[in-house]
Amino acid sequence: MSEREITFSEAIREALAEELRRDPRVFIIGEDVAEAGTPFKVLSGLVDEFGKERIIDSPISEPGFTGVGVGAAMTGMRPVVDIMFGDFLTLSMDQIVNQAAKVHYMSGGKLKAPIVFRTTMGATRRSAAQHSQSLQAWVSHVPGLKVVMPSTPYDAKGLLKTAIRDENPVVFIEDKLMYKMKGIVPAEEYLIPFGVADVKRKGDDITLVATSSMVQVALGAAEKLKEIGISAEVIDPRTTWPLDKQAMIDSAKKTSRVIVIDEGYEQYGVTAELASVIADGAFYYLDAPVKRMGAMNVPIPFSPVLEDLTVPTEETVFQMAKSLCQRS
Amino acid sequence: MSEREITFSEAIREALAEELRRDPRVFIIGEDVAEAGTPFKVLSGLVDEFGKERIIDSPISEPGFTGVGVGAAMTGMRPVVDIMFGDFLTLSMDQIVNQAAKVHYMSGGKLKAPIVFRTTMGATRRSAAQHSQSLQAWVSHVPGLKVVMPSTPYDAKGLLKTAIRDENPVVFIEDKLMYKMKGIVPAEEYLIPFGVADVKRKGDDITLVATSSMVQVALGAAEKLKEIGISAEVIDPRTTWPLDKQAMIDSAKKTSRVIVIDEGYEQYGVTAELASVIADGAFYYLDAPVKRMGAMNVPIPFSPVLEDLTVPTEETVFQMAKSLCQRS
Amino acid sequence: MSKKKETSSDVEHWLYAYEQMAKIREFEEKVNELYMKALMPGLAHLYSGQEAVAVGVCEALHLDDYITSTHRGHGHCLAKGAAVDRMFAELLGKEAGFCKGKGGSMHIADPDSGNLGANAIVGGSMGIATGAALSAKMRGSGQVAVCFFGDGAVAQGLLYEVMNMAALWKLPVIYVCENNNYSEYTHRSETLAGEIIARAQAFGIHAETVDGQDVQLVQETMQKLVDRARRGEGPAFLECLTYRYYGHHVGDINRTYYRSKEEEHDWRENHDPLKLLAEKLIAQKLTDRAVLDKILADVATEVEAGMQFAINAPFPNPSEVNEDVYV
Amino acid sequence: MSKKKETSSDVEHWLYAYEQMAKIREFEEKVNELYMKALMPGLAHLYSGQEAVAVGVCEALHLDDYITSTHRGHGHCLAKGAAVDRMFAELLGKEAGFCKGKGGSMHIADPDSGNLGANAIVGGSMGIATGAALSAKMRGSGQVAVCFFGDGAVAQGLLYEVMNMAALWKLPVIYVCENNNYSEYTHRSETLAGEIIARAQAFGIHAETVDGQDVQLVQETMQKLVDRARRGEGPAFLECLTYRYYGHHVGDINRTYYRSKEEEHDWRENHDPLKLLAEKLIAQKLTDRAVLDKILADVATEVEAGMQFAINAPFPNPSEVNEDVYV
Ligand SMILES: Cc1ncc(C[n+]2csc(CCOP(=O)(O)OP(=O)(O)O)c2C)c(N)n1
Ligand SMILES: Cc1ncc(C[n+]2csc(CCOP(=O)(O)OP(=O)(O)O)c2C)c(N)n1
Ligand SMILES: [Mg+2]
Ligand SMILES: [Mg+2]
Repeated sequence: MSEREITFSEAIREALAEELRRDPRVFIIGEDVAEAGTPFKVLSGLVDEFGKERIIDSPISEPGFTGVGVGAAMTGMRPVVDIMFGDFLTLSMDQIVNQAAKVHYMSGGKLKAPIVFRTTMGATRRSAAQHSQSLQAWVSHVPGLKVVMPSTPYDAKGLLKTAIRDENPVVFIEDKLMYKMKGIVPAEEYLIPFGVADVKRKGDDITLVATSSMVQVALGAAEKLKEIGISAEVIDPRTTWPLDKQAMIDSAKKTSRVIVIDEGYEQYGVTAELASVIADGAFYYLDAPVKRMGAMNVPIPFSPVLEDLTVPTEETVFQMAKSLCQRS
Repeated sequence: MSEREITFSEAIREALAEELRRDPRVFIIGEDVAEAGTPFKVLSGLVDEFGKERIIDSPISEPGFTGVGVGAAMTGMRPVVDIMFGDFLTLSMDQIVNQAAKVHYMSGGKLKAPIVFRTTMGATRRSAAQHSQSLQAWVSHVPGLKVVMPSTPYDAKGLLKTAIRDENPVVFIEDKLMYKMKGIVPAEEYLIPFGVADVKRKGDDITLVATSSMVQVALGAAEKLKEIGISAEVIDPRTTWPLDKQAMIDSAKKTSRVIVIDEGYEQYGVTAELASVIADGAFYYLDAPVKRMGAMNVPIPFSPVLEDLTVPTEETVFQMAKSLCQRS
Repeated sequence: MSKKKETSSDVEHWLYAYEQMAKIREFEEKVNELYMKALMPGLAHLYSGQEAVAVGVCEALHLDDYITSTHRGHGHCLAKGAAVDRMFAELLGKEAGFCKGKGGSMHIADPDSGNLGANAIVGGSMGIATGAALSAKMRGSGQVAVCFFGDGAVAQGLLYEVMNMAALWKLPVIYVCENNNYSEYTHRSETLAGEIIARAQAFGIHAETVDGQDVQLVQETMQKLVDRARRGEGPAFLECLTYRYYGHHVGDINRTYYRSKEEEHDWRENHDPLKLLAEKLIAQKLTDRAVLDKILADVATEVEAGMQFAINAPFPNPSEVNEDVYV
Repeated sequence: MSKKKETSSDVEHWLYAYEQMAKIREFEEKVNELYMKALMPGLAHLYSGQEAVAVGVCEALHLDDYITSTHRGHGHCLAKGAAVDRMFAELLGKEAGFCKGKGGSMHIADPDSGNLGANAIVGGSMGIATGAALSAKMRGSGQVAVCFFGDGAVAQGLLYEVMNMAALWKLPVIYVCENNNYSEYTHRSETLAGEIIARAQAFGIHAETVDGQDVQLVQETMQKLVDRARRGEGPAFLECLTYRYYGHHVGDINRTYYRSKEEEHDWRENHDPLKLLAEKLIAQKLTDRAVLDKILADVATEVEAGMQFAINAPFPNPSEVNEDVYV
């Protein structure tokens, strides 16, 4: 396999370009996706190759273009719907949850909606309370949806290609903060299956289960922990649904200590599910309670000095791990 | 205190009528709330006393009338917004989550939105996948909102009056299946504070933490458990946010065994939060993993033979408790 | 579906339209009975009175054209070509139902006849219909999509979002508003400002209002709009003035607090779509009472048989409960 | 706010309008500078070029009338009466900011001057403004509410939901659409079918389009609409044709792929609201260049001082982070 370093953005763009080339049913719809390539420039250039008929600039109508995507998916197309900020999911929930997620079941298996809702998450961009949320807990709660949260360029590309080929509605959540991050991505085609966690780092003393950019935070914390003699295993579920429960439980059984980390609000967030699954499955092996680290339970503040306090960091994860392992 | 038996519906109606009488700023807005008194007839008669200016029939525009409520709340009124089925929250999420829940924080405390979003939950009414969901996990996830889930007529009345007087946005979720349920409600005025769990039944061997109508299911199961010599304690958090963590943890410490029960989808649902809070807080006291019982992870089916399988019942809770207590 | 293509004469076509309307009427009578006898789980929203809309619209379509339907969708489903027996089975939650009993009255779908499904979210299918039209255009399939909804549903913002896109992209979609004067228990004068078709026209969408009780007028107008759409001339909006004979749903019995018995009587007596068509055909000497009665009798037999089939059909196996969540 | 009430002559009033527009212009120049020098966290959407809309509209309002604003909201905030220094402080995330630094550019609110807040959800405040109008009506306060939004925002369905209610209930709300031809990087011809004001008219709402670069015309038209609304004659819709001089946000520098330099130049040279007003007042011999220059100089001093205040102001205390979540 030939190895190259590309950014997270490029990985996403490559996945889309390859799937657009492979399957004429694939198209993209969203705000400013064509010439502008989205405000994040993730789609730059796609319109040049695929034209405005397949890279469709829509009006500012989240419920509308999401619904249009669902209808197209139900009738033979493979739309990738671009929801610029995850915060705007609030506008599209009916179409995603009541329509796309349920149509296969409600029709007794006769209809289906193979569609990808690409959206973003992540704070610390000084974008304040309506442009910084990480709402993966909501969509992960809904039967009928699959939810993907890639943490590296490699995963992003392989998982997005899988998402586009999936026969079900998939919510694909990208942390805006990672777009410029580089990583090794083979030039050859590959797919990554859903529901298979990835061990991002092996370790023995404590398990850090983390999602999306929190995987990077966990890896940073693990590096620091190593310096004080604590060996941390970092597990990335990659998809919050389907969820690879066994991988988390197995690691917990091995290390006996677990922290789960996700950038959504902590209350009723993704960390609650992960923690309770592990606490149940590894009950007899745990030496300490499973600890949760999510975003602080506050609307995301604008001021940098406040915003930075609201998300888990390498340092706070390190401290939590240290205290859990009772080292001082 | 004079005691009377009234239904859950009547308790809701009384709370609304009393608050409408007490405070001229209170008004109701929603679909068919006036002469029709909603399809559930919960509001029957209010329009006669308070007129169509305060019991406002709106067009079928959930985002619109929710937003109108938020604006009225921000400018001195106390709206009670009626969202007929909890499934329609999908349409109003932006107004509830990005606007109402955040405006106090985003304005540095200058603005506020004292508003109640009354909505419903609950399956087994043969209303199928778009009229049966219990989406409390979503709103409980959002800082800035308070979330109430009454389980008896008494609680419904006292909590609704508190909700209307609260200075914050409150989501008040009523199980449609309970509207006809009777219970003792004093004629005198009373309020019930948020964030205070209620022990619905005292017990020693196992704790059943349950929300809304699942409290009734838990009480039924507790009765059955008594017959086989298991003493179950039933705890009702009453508000999922603020959450009375201590009450749950204390009970868990006492009984060492816990089941948490909520009618939302189990995956990433309310049960995850409750279970992980208890597993953490009572870690050293638990004799068995905390077990979760939510709705089955499927869109709610129409056919009665299928639908009845999707929700926790007295029997399934009884069985789970029995096996947890290792009695056969 | 559309028998028009198969039949040799206009008469045969209108007799077929009569039959379709009669079938819907009879179907809904039986649904009401089932409900009254507590044989039907949940509720149902009856289409009685509005038959000319569904039939007039669907007769202007091909079998592979798409429709999206509503909570009041039995008429659309039958008119587009679904079988009576499997519809009843769905309403009773039986395995033989169009959706294996998982959807029920509010979610009946029959992709084989182009029906993408009823929807229990008022306005919920407006995006889906528009997306189906986009899909048809992208695939170059020549299909059109029809979105049915009520006068209450035009209050949903989604309509304006998708009409904007349909107009911009000249999509082959036709928005059919069944204006039956009420949304639930509220008259449209309380919930509708201005004129309905002006709202479509503001987007540059061709829009018309017709008497929705006259199946011939509905079909002829619709045919024009469908032809336009197929020629790539873009979306259209058709408002059909109509009336529902029963309550909002089968349980809505005492309804004088929101509409008078006289009003109901007037519509049933003077604006009934079946009567209107029968009178016209007889006046034009294209048929006679006996022929029509025969149609009614045949329809009654078919519907009765369908209902019995459904009553006797088995419920789905419990193991079905967590199948079809994912493909 | 509205100095009009306090001043004795028309001249003084228009000079005040000039001052307000100049203040906005200068404020935005400084914001751009702060961004370029990397002194400002996040982004900002500059209002430069659209000053006549905010000022013309707000000068027709009382201090206690409500406005809701947008992501491009600095102009609205200043025009409604907010102080420059605390605005800068908010943009820099400082404790002295209008929202203690918690809101930032996209959420500035100043209830003391009737500003219910900017909104980072395009169209997100349409319900809020309409609700404020309902509240004013219920309380009998005589206030009106103004909802600012862009040409891109009219694609949001929420607008049609709330216009329907405003029309039905004759609410004192005025929808002000600032049509600057672009939503982000896309020209309105790609996202807008039909005519904007026709969409309001379809709801029976009184609607007008004006040259949004002419502050006098904006104010006079707005005054009429506000007076109507206060008299209980219901909502109105005002489309103001305008232009933003800078990019969609401060970071949108290379924008020739979506609009030409010539177009930008033409608007700046031939349709500048400050120039237009200055020329008119001078031509009518109501003032002279010296007076206007003095205003510009004073404004520059005020803005510079406000910016320095903000730069030197302290950040909020970390303990602020979880205050104000609940009242
Ligand atoms: C989003 C949403 N809001 C409210 C309802 C409850 N509801 C069901 S039918 C209906 C009235 C619909 O009126 P209309 O569109 O005129 O259709 P009709 O019933 O007259 O056929 C309402 C409010 C719903 N199902 N979905
Ligand atoms: C619901 C929502 N969708 C998309 C965006 C991203 N966005 C921010 S501003 C903007 C364009 C708005 O255009 P317009 O309404 O014309 O206002 P202008 O920027 O021209 O003042 C978009 C798409 C958003 N903030 N909110
Ligand atoms: Mg109707
Ligand atoms: Mg614009």
